Amino acid sequence: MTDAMDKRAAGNPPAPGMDVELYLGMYEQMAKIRAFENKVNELYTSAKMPGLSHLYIGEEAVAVGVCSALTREDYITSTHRGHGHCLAKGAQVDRMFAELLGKKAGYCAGKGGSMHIADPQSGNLGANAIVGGSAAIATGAALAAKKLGNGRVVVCFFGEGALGQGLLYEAMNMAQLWKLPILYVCENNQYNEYTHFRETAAGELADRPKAFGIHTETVDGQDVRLVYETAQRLVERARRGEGPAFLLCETYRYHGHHVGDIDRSYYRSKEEERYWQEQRDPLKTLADWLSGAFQVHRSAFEQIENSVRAEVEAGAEFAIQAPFPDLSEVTEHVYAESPDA
Amino acid sequence: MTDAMDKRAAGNPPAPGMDVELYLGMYEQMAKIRAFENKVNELYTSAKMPGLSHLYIGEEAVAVGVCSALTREDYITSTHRGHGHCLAKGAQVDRMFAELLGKKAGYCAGKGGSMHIADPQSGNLGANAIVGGSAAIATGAALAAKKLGNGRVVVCFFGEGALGQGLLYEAMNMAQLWKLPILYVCENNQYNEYTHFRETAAGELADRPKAFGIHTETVDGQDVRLVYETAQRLVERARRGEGPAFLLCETYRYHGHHVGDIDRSYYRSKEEERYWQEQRDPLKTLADWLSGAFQVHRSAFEQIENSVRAEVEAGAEFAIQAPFPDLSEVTEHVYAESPDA
Amino acid sequence: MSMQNRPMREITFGEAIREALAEELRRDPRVFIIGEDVAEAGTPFKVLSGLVQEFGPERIMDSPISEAAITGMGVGAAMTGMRPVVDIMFGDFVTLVMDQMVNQAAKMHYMSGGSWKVPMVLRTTMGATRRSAAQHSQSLHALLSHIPGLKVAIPSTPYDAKGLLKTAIRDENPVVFFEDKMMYRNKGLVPEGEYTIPFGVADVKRPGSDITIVATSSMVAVALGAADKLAEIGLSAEVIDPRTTLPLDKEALIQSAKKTSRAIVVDEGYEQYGVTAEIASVIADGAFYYLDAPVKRMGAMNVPIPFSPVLEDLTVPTEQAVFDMAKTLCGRV
Amino acid sequence: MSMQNRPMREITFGEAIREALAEELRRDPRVFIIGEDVAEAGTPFKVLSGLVQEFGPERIMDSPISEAAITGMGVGAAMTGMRPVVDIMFGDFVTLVMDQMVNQAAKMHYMSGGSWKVPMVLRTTMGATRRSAAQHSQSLHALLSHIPGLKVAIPSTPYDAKGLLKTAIRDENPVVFFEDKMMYRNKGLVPEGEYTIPFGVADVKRPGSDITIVATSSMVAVALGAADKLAEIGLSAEVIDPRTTLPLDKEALIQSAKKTSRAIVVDEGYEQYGVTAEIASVIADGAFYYLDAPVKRMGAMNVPIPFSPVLEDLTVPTEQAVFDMAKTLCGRV
Ligand SMILES: Cc1ncc(C[n+]2csc(CCOP(=O)(O)OP(=O)(O)O)c2C)c(N)n1
Ligand SMILES: Cc1ncc(C[n+]2csc(CCOP(=O)(O)OP(=O)(O)O)c2C)c(N)n1
Ligand SMILES: [Mg+2]
Ligand SMILES: [Mg+2]
Repeated sequence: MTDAMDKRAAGNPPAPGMDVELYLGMYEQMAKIRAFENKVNELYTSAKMPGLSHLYIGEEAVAVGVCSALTREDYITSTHRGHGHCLAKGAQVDRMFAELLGKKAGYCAGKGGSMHIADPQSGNLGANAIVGGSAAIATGAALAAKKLGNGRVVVCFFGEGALGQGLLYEAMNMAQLWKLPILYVCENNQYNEYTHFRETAAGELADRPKAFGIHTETVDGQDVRLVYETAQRLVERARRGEGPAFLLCETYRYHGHHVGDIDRSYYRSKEEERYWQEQRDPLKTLADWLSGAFQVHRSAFEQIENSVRAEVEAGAEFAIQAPFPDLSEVTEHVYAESPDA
Repeated sequence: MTDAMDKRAAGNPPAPGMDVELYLGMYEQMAKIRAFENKVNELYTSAKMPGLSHLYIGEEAVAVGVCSALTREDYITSTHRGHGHCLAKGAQVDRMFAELLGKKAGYCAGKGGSMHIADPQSGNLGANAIVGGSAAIATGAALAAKKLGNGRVVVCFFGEGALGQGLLYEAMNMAQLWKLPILYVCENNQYNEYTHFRETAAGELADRPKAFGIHTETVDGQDVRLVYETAQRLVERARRGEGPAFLLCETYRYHGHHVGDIDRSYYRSKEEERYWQEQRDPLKTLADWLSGAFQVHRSAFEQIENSVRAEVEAGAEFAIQAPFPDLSEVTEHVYAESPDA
Repeated sequence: MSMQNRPMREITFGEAIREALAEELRRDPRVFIIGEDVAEAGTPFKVLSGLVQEFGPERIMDSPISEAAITGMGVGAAMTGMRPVVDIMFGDFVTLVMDQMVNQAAKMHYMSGGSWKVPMVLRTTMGATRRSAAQHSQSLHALLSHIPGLKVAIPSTPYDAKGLLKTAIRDENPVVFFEDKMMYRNKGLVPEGEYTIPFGVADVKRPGSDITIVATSSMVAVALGAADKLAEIGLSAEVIDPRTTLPLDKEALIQSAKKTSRAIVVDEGYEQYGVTAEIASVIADGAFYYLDAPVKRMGAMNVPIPFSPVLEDLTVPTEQAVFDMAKTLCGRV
Repeated sequence: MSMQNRPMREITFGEAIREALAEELRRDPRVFIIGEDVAEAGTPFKVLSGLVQEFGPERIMDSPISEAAITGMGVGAAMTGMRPVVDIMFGDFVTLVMDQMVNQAAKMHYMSGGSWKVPMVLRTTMGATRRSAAQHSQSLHALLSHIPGLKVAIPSTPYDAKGLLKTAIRDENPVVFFEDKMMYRNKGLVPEGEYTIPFGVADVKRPGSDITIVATSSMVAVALGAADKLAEIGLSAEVIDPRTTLPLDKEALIQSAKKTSRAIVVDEGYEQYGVTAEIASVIADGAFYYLDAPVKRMGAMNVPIPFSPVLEDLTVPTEQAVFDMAKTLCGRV
């Protein structure tokens, strides 16, 4: 944390003007993710959503800060806690909801659900329900980008729990060996499900990528400006062919591991939750800064919030009304069509 | 290397007397391994041995130095290049040969062969033909030792190629997390099969275990005294409950990746081979030291060499004469007998 | 094993699992559990709730998210004096432990010529219709059943679950134990106190004479439901559950088919190259001269399991589908 | 695909593989190979020798010993515009890549509702009797054939190997390609120039009328040898090779069995829950009313593969054993 805070203090304040717009845009995106996730929770508790979802609330600054440093052509891979990544990379709220409700209009035609949102249009290679499961996929996309020389960068999002998966180390080794344009973004939200990461990870997390010689930085994941500035530097570095980097973001999920995880007292305290929610909220932090540095009025934030809420409500309504896939679709898309041999 | 050499220079010379015996014993073991492997090569080239073998010649100081720091009750896991580990941990030459020839008298009743020698009597949990495949098995044995409080230490031998396997990182994390009594011994013989390790490993090898906070040391693996002294320190540390350690040994295999790998010019030079064989030979290095420090006469080494050669010849002869397993044994030992339910 | 006089209680499948584990943990100090969120959380399915309170964190060990390594550590610990029970949360994750199970655990005893043994249990789950999508819904027991050196149990009732799990823990070999996560709350009669169930012994869940329905795990209830319906139209179905796919009680399955002269095999794994293939071909061979109709297979549809409830429900054999198939096989239109 | 007029050459199975790869590497700049020791070393089997000289190390990439990651990187590269051919040295190591193949590659297209495709090939080996023991001798194609979303090819001749591999590389889906390492030096006629072989089309390797022998990979030669012997005693065996286990040409196998009314299925994977089970049950069902004898299965023995040559040779079906089985099925004593 201190590390990250030092960096924040040292960071040059962005030039005004352009940055107000930029950061108001990030505020909007974070607000949209939060509104989206609140609606997901509501759909779940009112039994309108099948299955479970892992809410991203509290971690918005990571997805938004990182994805703001990417072009639409750049790629991401996401996780079981992936709604924020997908939205920040450019997914639409309505088709997201449709997917969560298993509707034909969803990003995966209803076949993927919450944990598998994927979208070629916005460069989303897909969320993954296997912890760490996309580490190599993302690295392979970076290999392809390098081979094709198309200048694209790949971001691989994962929780700190994925540091338990050997695959990640195998992939990072090759990324560094071959200087692939990839940014590994570790969202350390402190918990692997119901277990604190200190109980599952020996040593310091940031030392893991360093073992492969990968350039590594740690930031306060609750400060979208810091996340953005750092990610941008690392993404541009990768784009210039200087190889992979690892961005460790300290963050927190406000809700349970999934929507059904209500009683959390056996693994974390209310005080801890309150601390992060009250002292470290990414929306509040950004709003405070915008208000202070640029005299942005509170009403501007309210307006944004109202607008994203309306978008979310409309999106959810669309999804609720949307039809389920036709039953015949169950056997479609097992295989892609191939040329005749 | 310099690192390792510094250490050697700094090491206190052992008290005379006891150590002459100790080191003459190590010389004998190294000589035995070398004689054994030369015989294996001969058996292969004369078509008396089925399949292939991966010779340990050149790396003798690692197995002997490390295993000399262990009790018979301590455990090891070994690799495809495992003859040296097995012999150093106390396996008999005759039953080793019998196994290599697929005979009933072999350590695995002929069912395992060169890559699967295992022996409960000498604490050998088994060689493994999956690169890195025993990383977790060894760590699990260390977990059991800790749970049972039996004071045993486990040594997990592997080549530097195993650093490509994610399993090793998963296992090292838990070893450190739970302070398990295990020593990871990485034999960096410079090559993964036919590829130099610098082409397959990013960063510095020794940083890999350090990423988990594991105590790590690098030694000249051609100097059995250094290997032994370091291993002993690390083994005793583990035995005291101070947790795992990682010992990186710089070494070299004189022969091919396996007995059939004769033309090596496309991946390494004759000069390099000659350098290691002539300047860094572990037997010669030890003999020189013993001659210098204790005036051990050359004839003593010759005597040892003659005696191990005789043992090897007799063991090979025993194996050649030994019967194959009965055909009915093919279906035996698929399952261990279990109590009636 | 005379259970008859024992007081019986109704407990859930999940409770039966927990009882088996608790009893074995008490009985044998070598037994321990390792897995993700097994201790305080008691697993996401809450099946292990309370165990850490009784046995402490040394015996109910929370691990990192490292399926391959905890499995391999199970192998090593089993070889050196412990009886590990490794918990793999979702059966879909057995893909991560295949090397440790297939190339290590399964072969250790044989490769060492009988020198080393691997008495460990890998507990995991199976079963679809939980709206968990393609990576959290599979029933991958066929993958493990293919491998000599492993044993595979796949219980269908609380009674069987408890007895088979105790047997698994006492077995000297690596056993993979598949629990259908949709059955954890199903209730069934379980006697008080100690009992075990031998591996490789099929159980007739309902005797019958017109057709044999071989069913595993959750499909046993489906088969029993179908049998009820068949009874209504005057057809007597025998429902038989192999309980372990490896070893497989071929004789019992063949005998049943010989008696009824017709057979259907129902299993929740993918149909292609799955458990239904083995069992159907064993019966088709062994009862060849007695069969009046081809042996029919009903497995999960050969598609990745879709999220959308309307699609997911199509992928698993249903009572109605089994009923229809049985009726057709018995020549009713 | 009229091959008749093409000049034919005798080349080895290994050369056929190399030709297919070289041609596809030339034809399509998106194709690249990644694996351990594939470049200068040309793999331990020397099958890729010379490719790096023509195509350079960017397209023939030596990797660390990281089977899981190179497979997953294949998935990611395939999704984003490349056509990776991932080399897994020994088929036994597919255990290490199961998650990437089963949970990722196989499901990507379906889970994404058809948005993403994974046109990659995983080449690997199979086959025993090389004295390589339990972890380097298995034929694990059944594990992959179980998984919807994958395709699995298992060629038996140089001709098929070349044509199927070219089809695999051009396929838009993940294909697992199993090469019997004992066949690399076997020779066969291969036409000059371009051809492909469609997936899911079985090939009659020898027509016959008394009994059908379905055989895969190395077992085709075994079956043909048995057929020669059977001819000597006046029995005409039809040998048919499915060539791909997934998709499986069920119709051709059933038709052959209907014609001959007897069938044996021979495959080098473990017999239990293996490829023989699927094929036998497909035939027993589809040809039920035509069969004069039960469909018999001959797979590898259900034991970890032993090192000792005298034992190892027992584990694989032989010409003599197939001959004996066929003779018995045909009622000859
Ligand atoms: C390989 C694998 N093991 C276990 C799980 C079950 N699981 C789902 S999320 C999770 C915890 C993940 O923690 P982390 O990576 O920190 O992500 P977070 O949920 O905190 O965002 C676990 C264990 C899984 N999905 N995949
Ligand atoms: C998982 C796995 N991948 C590949 C192989 C094939 N292989 C056998 S030895 C070897 C190289 C091992 O190199 P290293 O670990 O450095 O050991 P060394 O042979 O140098 O002693 C490889 C790739 C294997 N046995 N297991
Ligand atoms: Mg987390
Ligand atoms: Mg090496």
